[in-house]
Amino acid sequence: MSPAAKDRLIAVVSPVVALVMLFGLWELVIKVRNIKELILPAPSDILIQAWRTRGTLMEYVMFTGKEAMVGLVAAVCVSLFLAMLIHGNETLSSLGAGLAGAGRALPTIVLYPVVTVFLGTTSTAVIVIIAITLVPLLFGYVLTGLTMRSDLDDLMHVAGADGWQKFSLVRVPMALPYIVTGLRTALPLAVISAIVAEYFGGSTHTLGAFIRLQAGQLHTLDLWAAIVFACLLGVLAFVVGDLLERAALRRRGDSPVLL
Amino acid sequence: MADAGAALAAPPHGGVGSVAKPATSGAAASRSRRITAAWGRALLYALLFVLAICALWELAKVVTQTNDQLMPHSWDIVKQLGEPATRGETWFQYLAGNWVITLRNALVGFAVGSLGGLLLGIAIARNRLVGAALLPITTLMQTIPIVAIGPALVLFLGTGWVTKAFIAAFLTFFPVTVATAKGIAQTSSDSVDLMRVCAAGPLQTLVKMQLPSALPMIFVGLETAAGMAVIGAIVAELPFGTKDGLGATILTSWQFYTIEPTPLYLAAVASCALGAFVVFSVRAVRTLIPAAETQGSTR
Amino acid sequence: GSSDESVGADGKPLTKVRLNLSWVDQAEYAGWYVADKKGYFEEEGIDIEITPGGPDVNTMQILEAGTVDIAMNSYGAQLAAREQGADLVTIAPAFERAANILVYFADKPELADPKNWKGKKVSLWGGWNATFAATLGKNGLSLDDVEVSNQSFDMTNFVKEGVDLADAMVYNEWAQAISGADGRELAFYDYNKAGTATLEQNLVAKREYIEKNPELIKGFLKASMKGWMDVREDPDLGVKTTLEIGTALPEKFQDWQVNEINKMIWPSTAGLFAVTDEIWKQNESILYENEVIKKPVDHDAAVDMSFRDEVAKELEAEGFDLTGADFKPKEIDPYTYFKD
Amino acid sequence: MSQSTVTTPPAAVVSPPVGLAARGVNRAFTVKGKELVALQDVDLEIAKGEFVSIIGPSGCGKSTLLRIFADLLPVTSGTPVVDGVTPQLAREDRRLGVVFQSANLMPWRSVLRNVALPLEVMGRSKAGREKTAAELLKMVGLEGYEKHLPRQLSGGMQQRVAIARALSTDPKVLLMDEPFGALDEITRERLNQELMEIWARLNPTVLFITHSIPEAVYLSNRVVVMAARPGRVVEVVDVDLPQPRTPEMRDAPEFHAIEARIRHLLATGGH
Amino acid sequence: MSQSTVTTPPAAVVSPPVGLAARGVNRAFTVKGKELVALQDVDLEIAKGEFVSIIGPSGCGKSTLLRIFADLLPVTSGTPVVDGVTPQLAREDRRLGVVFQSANLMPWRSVLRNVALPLEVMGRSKAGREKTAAELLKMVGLEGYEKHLPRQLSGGMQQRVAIARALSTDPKVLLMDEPFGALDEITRERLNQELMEIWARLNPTVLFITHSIPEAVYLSNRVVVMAARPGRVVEVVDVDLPQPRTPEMRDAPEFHAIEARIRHLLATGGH
Ligand SMILES: Nc1ncnc2c1ncn2[C@@H]1O[C@H](COP(=O)(O)OP(=O)(O)OP(=O)(O)O)[C@@H](O)[C@H]1O
Ligand SMILES: Nc1ncnc2c1ncn2[C@@H]1O[C@H](COP(=O)(O)OP(=O)(O)OP(=O)(O)O)[C@@H](O)[C@H]1O
Ligand SMILES: Cc1ncc(C[n+]2csc(CCO)c2C)c(N)n1
Ligand SMILES: [Mg+2]
Ligand SMILES: [Mg+2]
Repeated sequence: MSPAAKDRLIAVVSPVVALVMLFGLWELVIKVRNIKELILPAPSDILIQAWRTRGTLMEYVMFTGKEAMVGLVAAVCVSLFLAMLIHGNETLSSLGAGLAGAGRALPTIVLYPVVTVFLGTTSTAVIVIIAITLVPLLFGYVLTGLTMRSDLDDLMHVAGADGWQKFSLVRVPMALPYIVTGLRTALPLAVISAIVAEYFGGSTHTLGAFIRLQAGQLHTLDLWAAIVFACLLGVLAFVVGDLLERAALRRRGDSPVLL
Repeated sequence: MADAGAALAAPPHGGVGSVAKPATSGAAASRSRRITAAWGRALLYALLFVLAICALWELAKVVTQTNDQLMPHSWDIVKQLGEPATRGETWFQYLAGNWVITLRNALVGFAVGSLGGLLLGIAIARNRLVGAALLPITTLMQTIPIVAIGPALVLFLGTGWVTKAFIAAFLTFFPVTVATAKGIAQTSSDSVDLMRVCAAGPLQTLVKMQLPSALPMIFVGLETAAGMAVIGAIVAELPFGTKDGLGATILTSWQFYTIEPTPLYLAAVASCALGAFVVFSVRAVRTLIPAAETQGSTR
Repeated sequence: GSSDESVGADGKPLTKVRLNLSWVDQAEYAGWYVADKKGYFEEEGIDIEITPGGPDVNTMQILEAGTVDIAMNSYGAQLAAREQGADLVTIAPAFERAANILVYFADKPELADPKNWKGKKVSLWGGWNATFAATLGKNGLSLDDVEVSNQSFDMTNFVKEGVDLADAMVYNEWAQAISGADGRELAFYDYNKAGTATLEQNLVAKREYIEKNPELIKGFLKASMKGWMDVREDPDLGVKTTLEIGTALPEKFQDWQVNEINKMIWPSTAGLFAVTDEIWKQNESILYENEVIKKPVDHDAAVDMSFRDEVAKELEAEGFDLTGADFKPKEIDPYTYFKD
Repeated sequence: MSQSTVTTPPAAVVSPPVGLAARGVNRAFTVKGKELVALQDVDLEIAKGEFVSIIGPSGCGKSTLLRIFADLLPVTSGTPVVDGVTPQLAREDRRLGVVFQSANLMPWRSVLRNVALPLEVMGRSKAGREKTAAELLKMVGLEGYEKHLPRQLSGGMQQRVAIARALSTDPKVLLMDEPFGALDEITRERLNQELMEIWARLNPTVLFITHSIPEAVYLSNRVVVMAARPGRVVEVVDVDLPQPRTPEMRDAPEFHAIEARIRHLLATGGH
Repeated sequence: MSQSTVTTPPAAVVSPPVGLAARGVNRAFTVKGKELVALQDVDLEIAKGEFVSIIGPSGCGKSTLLRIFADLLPVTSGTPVVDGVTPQLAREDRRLGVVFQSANLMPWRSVLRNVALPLEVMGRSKAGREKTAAELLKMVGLEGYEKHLPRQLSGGMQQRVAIARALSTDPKVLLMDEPFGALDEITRERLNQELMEIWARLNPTVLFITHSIPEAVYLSNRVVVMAARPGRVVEVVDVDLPQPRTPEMRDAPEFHAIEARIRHLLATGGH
């Protein structure tokens, strides 16, 4: 076997083996220690239940996914707008970068009660929370990207380009890897934020609310089945983000920005 | 997710006018100056941030014509700090006490999670098989909505501070793991070759070269993790039954919001201050470690 | 396990007993705080540890996991847990009366009749409530006919008319809603009057624990009952002790709440920590007939009042008044009391 | 402005044909409160069509001077002249082309579209600019690579693209900052040769910064030797070798003599 | 192993004193399924104490050869010899020093502690290794900079530190991969001079990779000219200039003759 093929095999087989081992261990502990379903169900039962209720759960996944997407899009728009507004000014940019850094340190989920005060425990509140969580992150990436300097700026200057040409022909394409990396980072975060926010209130036709409902009713199997779907949604977000980044960067042979 | 982007203060390609620093003789003096500057900047940002939020708040209040019950004036929220809480202490003292408790939970979780992340990160970076097996799983773990398995955690760890610290650790773990693995993997191959030519063993290469080289990256991860640890500690206090901590303060003041709205805002602000404090502390620690401050090795 | 031992003030060894409340710390639990403060638990050889509950603390699950020894919850929740295979036993109902109501704005009088709830928005804690489900069932509706949402921790959403009906306790959220309603008049649907109310604050323990520690159970009940009788005699002590717990509770609110809680208990028809057989039967049929639980209740397996009855006898012998027949609550109007 | 153009001929017409000139140019930077003199009293006259190289130690202000000519940096005092006018006018009139050490191509654009960039900025039609770009690519020997992405090209080829791009607006003045600094010796000499041919054909004024003495000597009519701290011109060395240059000249004693002279100036800073 | 040492003298003793040798060395890489011959049948003998440079176009396998000698890369076939033994033995016995194009200093360590790194790895005591490091820093002309951090030094100074570090274990063989490639001409010539002096003093076997023809000629006893695709040795040029070399020699006709010869070999690939 060629080394490359061997690498690919390892990349696929080893996580599968590790996962199977993990679930096997879990199953074993449940069986050996005779742990009641009320406390922690066995993975096999969870998977069966997840499959059985996939119809309803998929409905919730769609709804939660939609909330996450709307929140993300809102955050992207706000971030782009703000960054575009200030990227030309050095003082404002460094101030903005500092604030974005500080903003990322804030546990935005604690603003949930405050947001519900204004918007009620609605889907909108969930979306706003997601957006508040993501804006500092995305804004930071976009701003960093837009304020990147290179010889290309000088080149454009010498070529007599105007402000808009410099922005659209150099700034935006230069910022693209940062924007894409920001998106990649924000995607799974949007999903997690959505579920957490839903959990504390909001429409019941969502994963977070369903999880809470099942917990309240002691339906542990349904609870864990919903968690499985929540993880699937998270993984989906992760994979989509990863593919997006790869696709965007492959086009130009760049490597991802690590921030 | 090395979303770890909190390192925005230092764009990777050195932003505007990256000119090599001229040689300074007093390294110690410049370092202490740098640290003071860093803290000064942090405080300035915090102040600006708070002022900006207050201004926006008042503006929104005027524009939407919202009453004082829903949207108390920012100065009334500040005034609440001096009002007595239930045991005779002021709200400031009451918040401070709970702030410290949540800080402790967050720090314990942060410490445990960081250590775990560091070890796993090393394992992943140094062993291809381990990396291939564990990286996807840690990624998967990260997608678990921790609030959802919270109730199950309570069953094993109780409703005490251990659960809170555990959740903080769980959220800390992932960014540190990824940052460590990436940091080590990114050590310049020349540096690793150098160690090999010196006939250094794997452990020496790790300790003397790879880990210090990875430190800037690790600190990016630690900064993200610090924020996550605080989020974890607070969120863990929200639904799992606890008397103390900012999460409990949020819950009680939330419950009585329609009667007295200001405490909820105070609790939220205190939580944000805690997040900022922990993250900036990590940044401060970074400025104390030469290897963490310098990116990569010299050209 | 209950083997944790410590030593009391007088050198007597104490055994740790962990009690999980059904909600966050507030005057609702004044009796236990007072009993702890006055040393009644210590007298019984108990080192009590009281942990609060909350909207997402599932006390029955925690109890089954062995994280606590005694937990509070509604009868419906206990029976649901029993159906899941957990052998949990009620050792006493703490409050004789039920306090759960559904609030709505008085200018929507049609909401007084459950038949008109079809298509309305209702918010419930945890998105589910056995009593509510039973009430729907009784009126020929099901959960699918109403739009249920999770009720968060405050009443703002209701006040802003995000929903038509909202879960409330008469001793808590009812006043919150009034405060937030900005002078608009409120009304509530009373499960008691509708005949679908069920017991809300039962003290529950694992059978295994009860069988191993009968003395602890008795000691716990005795101290608790003494605490509640103190609160009846001296409501201000209840308020003061609750505030000392240290949560950020508005004093006036706790003052009102203690009075309302006393009304849940006193005067006591069957004596403190007990209800009549009729109430038990009524509860069990409401829950079963409205399909909140699937099988008829085996009362003797779910409830064991023997400890309480023994303790009651002892207390009466010591001259304690377990009925509070002449209890007179204060008259406090929540519409005006919190305004200043 | 427009009035003076009508009544008297512009300055550029009365003075001798100036390709590039620095007259008493000074430039200082303030770094952390301290004044750093990057250029001190630089006087330089380069005739139209001349090829002049600058050589000097790192930090002597070579790039600073070039950036002043490119209107990327203002002077502290003195007068820079580009193609008879101010750098700003020259730039706005698109009489300038620049090439930097890194090819600085847009990695997301094809080679052709990279070369066409300045024309795109000028607003030239798509068809027109692509035709010009294709011709330029042919000139730098990259016919057939139009659709390639920059990363599919070697370093030397990328630098050729950068040169083609700089030439696209048919500039009167070409400013090159160590364009071949990152290439290996052989590629470098080959590109030197090509640059010579392009210069002979289009005859722009060229200011060429390099660290390589043979390269400077081989390419230039004159070599400006600079020294650092403060950045200044030490001497301008004439290269009296026949045009066009041929590779054999590199082995000629005259060549070595000029090399030696420059090496000496560099080592001593003119003292 | 130890037994054979006792009964028969090791191979290195019977053969002539070999500093570095490649005997029929081949090295191929598989890149995207395709075989890429980086080194083909390389035969090379370098005596102990000799200074040999390698020059050749980018990608001709210079670094690959050096990495094989440094035991950083195995051969596909053939025998590399380092100081009379296998690369692995030589490395484990700490007879090797390497310098790369980037100084590769640890930015968080002082200059002194950077130089002392290999000794620290060896387990030498702190006092002992810092004494050696200080002496080496003096030798490379960096006395007084012991406590500085790398970033406070210029590029040339950083490269001096890297050389001091490579010398710290008193290696028999010094492998240098374009150590001065990133420096400007003047700094480079100064460092060439210093390297000459160090070599004269310590007399290690040196394999020096460069892209600069004058540098290769100036420094070496012999210059190995390589060609690419497949990577191979074209010719080994003897540099018959007296030792020690002096800066004036750069202007001597003999020097230029050798330069011209190498330039020719590079341009034609030996044909
Ligand atoms: N924007 C700037 N701000 C501050 N100092 C600067 C700036 N640009 C250049 N300098 C300083 O001016 C001096 C000259 O710099 P310049 O880049 O012109 O040198 P150079 O001759 O091009 O060097 P090299 O050969 O390394 O490219 C240096 O000391 C440099 O640090
Ligand atoms: N690890 C590797 N994997 C695949 N190919 C490699 C590897 N290392 C080197 N090569 C290839 O081997 C050939 C020789 O590379 P090498 O680095 O030795 O060249 P070089 O002569 O040092 O070039 P340069 O002057 O640019 O440093 C090149 O084609 C290179 O792409
Ligand atoms: C103020 C207050 N709110 C909620 C509960 C929790 N709780 C316990 S029993 C019950 C009735 C529904 O089954 C509810 C909601 C509480 N104890 N006190
Ligand atoms: Mg320069
Ligand atoms: Mg190489």
